[in-house]
Amino acid sequence: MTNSPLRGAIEALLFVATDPVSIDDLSTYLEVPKDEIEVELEAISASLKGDERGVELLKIAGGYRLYSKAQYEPYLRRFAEDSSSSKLSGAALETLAIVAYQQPISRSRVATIRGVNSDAVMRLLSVKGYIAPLGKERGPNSAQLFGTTRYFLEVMGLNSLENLPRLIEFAPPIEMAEALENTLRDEA
Amino acid sequence: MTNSPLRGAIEALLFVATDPVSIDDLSTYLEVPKDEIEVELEAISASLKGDERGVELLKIAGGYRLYSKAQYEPYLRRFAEDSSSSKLSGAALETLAIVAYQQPISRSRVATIRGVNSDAVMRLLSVKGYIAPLGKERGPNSAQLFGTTRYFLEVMGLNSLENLPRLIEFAPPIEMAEALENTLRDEA
Amino acid sequence: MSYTVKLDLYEGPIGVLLTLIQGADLDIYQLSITDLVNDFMAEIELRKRLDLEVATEFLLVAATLIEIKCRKLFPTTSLLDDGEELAFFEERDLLLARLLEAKTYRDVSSVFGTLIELGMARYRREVGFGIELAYLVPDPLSHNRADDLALAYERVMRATTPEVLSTHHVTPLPRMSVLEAREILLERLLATKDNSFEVVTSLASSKIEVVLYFLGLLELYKLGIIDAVQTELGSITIEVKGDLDQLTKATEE
Repeated sequence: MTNSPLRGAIEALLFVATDPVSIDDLSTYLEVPKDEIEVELEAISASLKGDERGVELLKIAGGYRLYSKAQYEPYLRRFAEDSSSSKLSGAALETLAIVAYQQPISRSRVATIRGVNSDAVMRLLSVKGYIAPLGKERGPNSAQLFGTTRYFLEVMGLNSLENLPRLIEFAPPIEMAEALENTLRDEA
Repeated sequence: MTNSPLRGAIEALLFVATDPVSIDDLSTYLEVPKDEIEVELEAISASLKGDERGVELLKIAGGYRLYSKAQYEPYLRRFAEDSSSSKLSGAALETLAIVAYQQPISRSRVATIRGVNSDAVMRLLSVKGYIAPLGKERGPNSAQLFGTTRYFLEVMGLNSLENLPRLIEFAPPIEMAEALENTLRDEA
Repeated sequence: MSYTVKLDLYEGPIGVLLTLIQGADLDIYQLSITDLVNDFMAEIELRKRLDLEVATEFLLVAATLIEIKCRKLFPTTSLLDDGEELAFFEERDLLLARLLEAKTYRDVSSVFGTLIELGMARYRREVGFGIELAYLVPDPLSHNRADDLALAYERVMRATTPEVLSTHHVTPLPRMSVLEAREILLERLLATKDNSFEVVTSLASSKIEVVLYFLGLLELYKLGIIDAVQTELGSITIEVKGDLDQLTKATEE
């Protein structure tokens, strides 16, 4: 990334990242030397100091992450308690769906299915009590396996996992549509 | 919220929101009159304009929401949580346009306009979340009626359906209409 | 994208051909619609696949050309009575309106494509309150229905496995031959003494494999390698006849 707004790129990247991002990673993704990244990170951090800014840049777990400032928590609480704003995000819902239908399942398998690192979302779902570790995979490099909790069933109003909507009801028309879509798609 | 940094609070709130937030809601959560909110929103929007910023504030689906700027997409792709970004075919886009402008509209009416059965494409658009059933037509043989979703507005970057491109500007030129008419007319 | 016409009379995009005919720059009497259609069919044969958009355009143009030619060759309106003529004009106006409407939506849809592309390039923060503020949110899941979960699952699975789904309109080739099925079957029959007819389905992982194993079983029966015995209204049992050497020889033939 030469002659282009590096600071903007870093901000954009930190904005969408779900986990702390290390300087090494930033350097790799943006193809810019680490020292340049560091300079920009400091500039961003400084620009966030003012009272008129609502987020701050924190160095956490070996990486950088944007957080909303703690001083605004009372307002965020009110916002959070409002039913319309406290839905699960699309990412969280997707991840929960994968765990629900494919349990027991490891973090890395979820990431493979979603195509993005899903550790932060998995942690969030754990904190909320929707999913929990079930035990380890067999074998030498055993990964922790996750499944949904009894609390998850309660919140969803389900008697058991067998009452999850049957996927077959959604699947066939979609495959058909997809197949047709591909047929219709111009590959020229 | 008196004597406190309103702008920071708004930024913090928009930062954690997973849906566009309306001025009404901001006014309620922050206990500040709407006009003050509006002033701050404009100030935030203006401060994000520079090239060194990676985020922008857009008025979408009746509310405000922060997005990473489109220009940084190449760097963000691997972080992005959106897994449903495959391109729509020409047929799908055409169908989507018809639903957008003619909603509420039934499947058969779409087919009449396009001149081909469009059920599979309609299903695909439903699954992608761009359109949704709105309810049934009145009358005995009531057909399901479809319309566009809030997600559609979000993806299109529109504040409301009124911001759709004006259809009249896309109507074929009068010469073409005349030429077609002449072609169809019996010239004997 | 558009189909290119290659005739003696005219060479170029088919849409332009229509414009030329309409503008009387080309003589419709000189144009052989049969040649036009034959060439198009040959082109499709060559491409091995039908692009629906190209085909639609071709059909529309070809149909319009046929209509123009028919009207030139058989002037008929004078034979219509007033009522029929009126009905004819009405039908024509409806067709005209529909063609123009469809064209309008097709043109505006290109703007949709651009907007969606831009929208997809802008990313939202999907973490929401995130882990550090998760305690603030009472119970986000309670606002979702079980169906939302199923839809989300379906969405993500489809997004990550497009290649698999795209081949659904093609009949998949069986991964093994009847011969292979026969050998697997024989191996299995020799390995276990007591064999029920269900072996045909128990070995198979798809419908097509059930058919293959069944055909394999029939061949083994035909070759005299196995026998099928059914007790009255009971299950069918498969018995292997002869010794192993013979059998291997038989299957190698």
